[in-house]
Amino acid sequence: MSSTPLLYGLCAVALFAIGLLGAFLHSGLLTRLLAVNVSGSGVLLLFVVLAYQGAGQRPDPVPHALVLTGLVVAVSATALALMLGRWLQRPEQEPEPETEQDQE
Amino acid sequence: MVELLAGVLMLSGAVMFLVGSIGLLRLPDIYCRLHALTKVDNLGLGLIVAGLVLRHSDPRLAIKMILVWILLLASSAAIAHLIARQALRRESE
Amino acid sequence: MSAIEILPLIALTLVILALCVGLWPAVRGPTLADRMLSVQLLGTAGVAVLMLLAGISDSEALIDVALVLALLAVVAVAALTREGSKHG
Amino acid sequence: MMDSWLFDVVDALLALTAVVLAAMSVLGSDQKRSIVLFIAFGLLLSLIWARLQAPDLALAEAAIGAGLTGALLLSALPYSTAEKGACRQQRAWADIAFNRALRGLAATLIAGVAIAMIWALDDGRLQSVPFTVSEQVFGHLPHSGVGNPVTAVLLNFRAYDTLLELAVLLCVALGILALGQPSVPVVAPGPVLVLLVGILVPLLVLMAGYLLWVGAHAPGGAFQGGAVLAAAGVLLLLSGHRDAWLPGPRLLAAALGAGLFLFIGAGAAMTLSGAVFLEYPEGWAGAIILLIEAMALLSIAVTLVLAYLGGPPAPSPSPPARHTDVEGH
Repeated sequence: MSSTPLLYGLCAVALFAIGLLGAFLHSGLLTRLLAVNVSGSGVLLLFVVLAYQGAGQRPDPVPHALVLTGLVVAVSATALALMLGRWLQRPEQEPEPETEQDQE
Repeated sequence: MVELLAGVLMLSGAVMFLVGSIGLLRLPDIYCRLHALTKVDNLGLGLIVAGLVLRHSDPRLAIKMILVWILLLASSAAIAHLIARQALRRESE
Repeated sequence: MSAIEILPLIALTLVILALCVGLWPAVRGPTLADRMLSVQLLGTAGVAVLMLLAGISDSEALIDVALVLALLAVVAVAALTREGSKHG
Repeated sequence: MMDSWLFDVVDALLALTAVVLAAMSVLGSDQKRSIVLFIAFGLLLSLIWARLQAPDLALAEAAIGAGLTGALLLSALPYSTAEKGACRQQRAWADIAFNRALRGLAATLIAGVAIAMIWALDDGRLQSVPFTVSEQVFGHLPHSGVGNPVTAVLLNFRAYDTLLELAVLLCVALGILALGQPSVPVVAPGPVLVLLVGILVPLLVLMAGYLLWVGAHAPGGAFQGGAVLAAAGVLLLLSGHRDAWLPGPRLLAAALGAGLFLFIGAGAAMTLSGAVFLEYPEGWAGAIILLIEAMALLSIAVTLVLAYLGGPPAPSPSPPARHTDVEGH
């Protein structure tokens, strides 16, 4: 039996843990998003390792389809989060009274 | 015999890549590294493509692989220019 | 397994070794240009790895992957040079 | 040949380098360095997908992970450099100590989770997963209208997933249009970049079309094609075309909704004709799937370009690229 699934499985766990740790340790939005993306890659890698059936065997296509969906959703979620972050920073440049009026 | 030639071509291509990486680490400044790396790596890829084309005689695959190589040749020239420009701009600041 | 058959596999291992070594400047820097050069090397070596894998495992689709990787590595480096010019 | 120990060396090198790159990228403090390393990580991950016999994913990762996410994070860099220094300055000693304790706790917990996962891997569960689903997919593949099992799963067997994913993408696009402002103008590009863009953009568009077409029977499809087309848009933006050749508001809205609404429309038509929602009529499945994929590709590409742009496209009568072009010649 080849050691390919085990190696990449360990790699997936390490990526997941590193990403999670980074998401906890950083305070900036950008670095946090980057960390979450790395963590997500670890999860996706685990899926692909589960789909892998050994050399010469055809892999399971269902996890592949799920991971493909995950990749696209991850990038669009990252984009939206960056957008929200940029939007949240904006009010600091505007005068304060305006926001108070909105609340009343 | 053809198999052996193809294998030797691929192997020498791979050695080119190793030489390029060592150059990236050892050469003194960014312009030397650019100069060395872009040429050596594209030569290495060319050798590997030549080996693969010899090994698989399917003409459709051969054309595809050669196209990828030509594309990389053209783009790496442009990219080398962009990187050099970026480095120059950084120096002049 | 004959000695001739293993040659592409040795080539693959060497290219991946070159790729890993070539990534060191991306980590160390010191300038952005060094890091970009490293990414550029990763693009070229990645294409070589994909093609060798395509040859070894007889998978034609990997050549398409090599093509996309070649195109997109250029986009990545172009994005880096533009950002470098904006504030750096 | 497949069992050679050299493959173990290859796997070990790839896996180890991926982990080192990820750690350097995530745990470093220089944001620009982190992004460059993340781009490198994406390129490497694409090689790992290729090694694990997932060429569909390798295509998508090469386009999304290496190209688009990197460009996206880079475009957000000017907005995020200010925030870090500001919140680090005024902090009481007790606050810092508490923070350190919290971080230590988090690290310990994560290490625990990682050890639990490794134990689960070691338990041999990787080999003992039942693959009945896989057999079903390959059993029904001849009736799915396409030959690529991944495309069959995405557009036929589990079409609901893809339908809802397109809805998610539409929500993201709407959010960006609602919150974003037109982006900052970039510096005028040099002649070489203009030339490069002139060659690469047609190639990327061609590649996107090819991936859409080939996706029916080989790795490729709407997601990969959409990401590659979006890369063409990003490249146009980089070279100073501030509208990225996107159409006006009405056509833009049509392109954004095209994938989702065609999908729903096709499903509704099937329901009306007596079949189950999204149960393709025999013989027509291939054509319907290609049509849905074409529209989905358009929606995905436009959404991703909007994501990079960070707002509605600025209607620019004279993009800076034209100026340099005129000066250059």
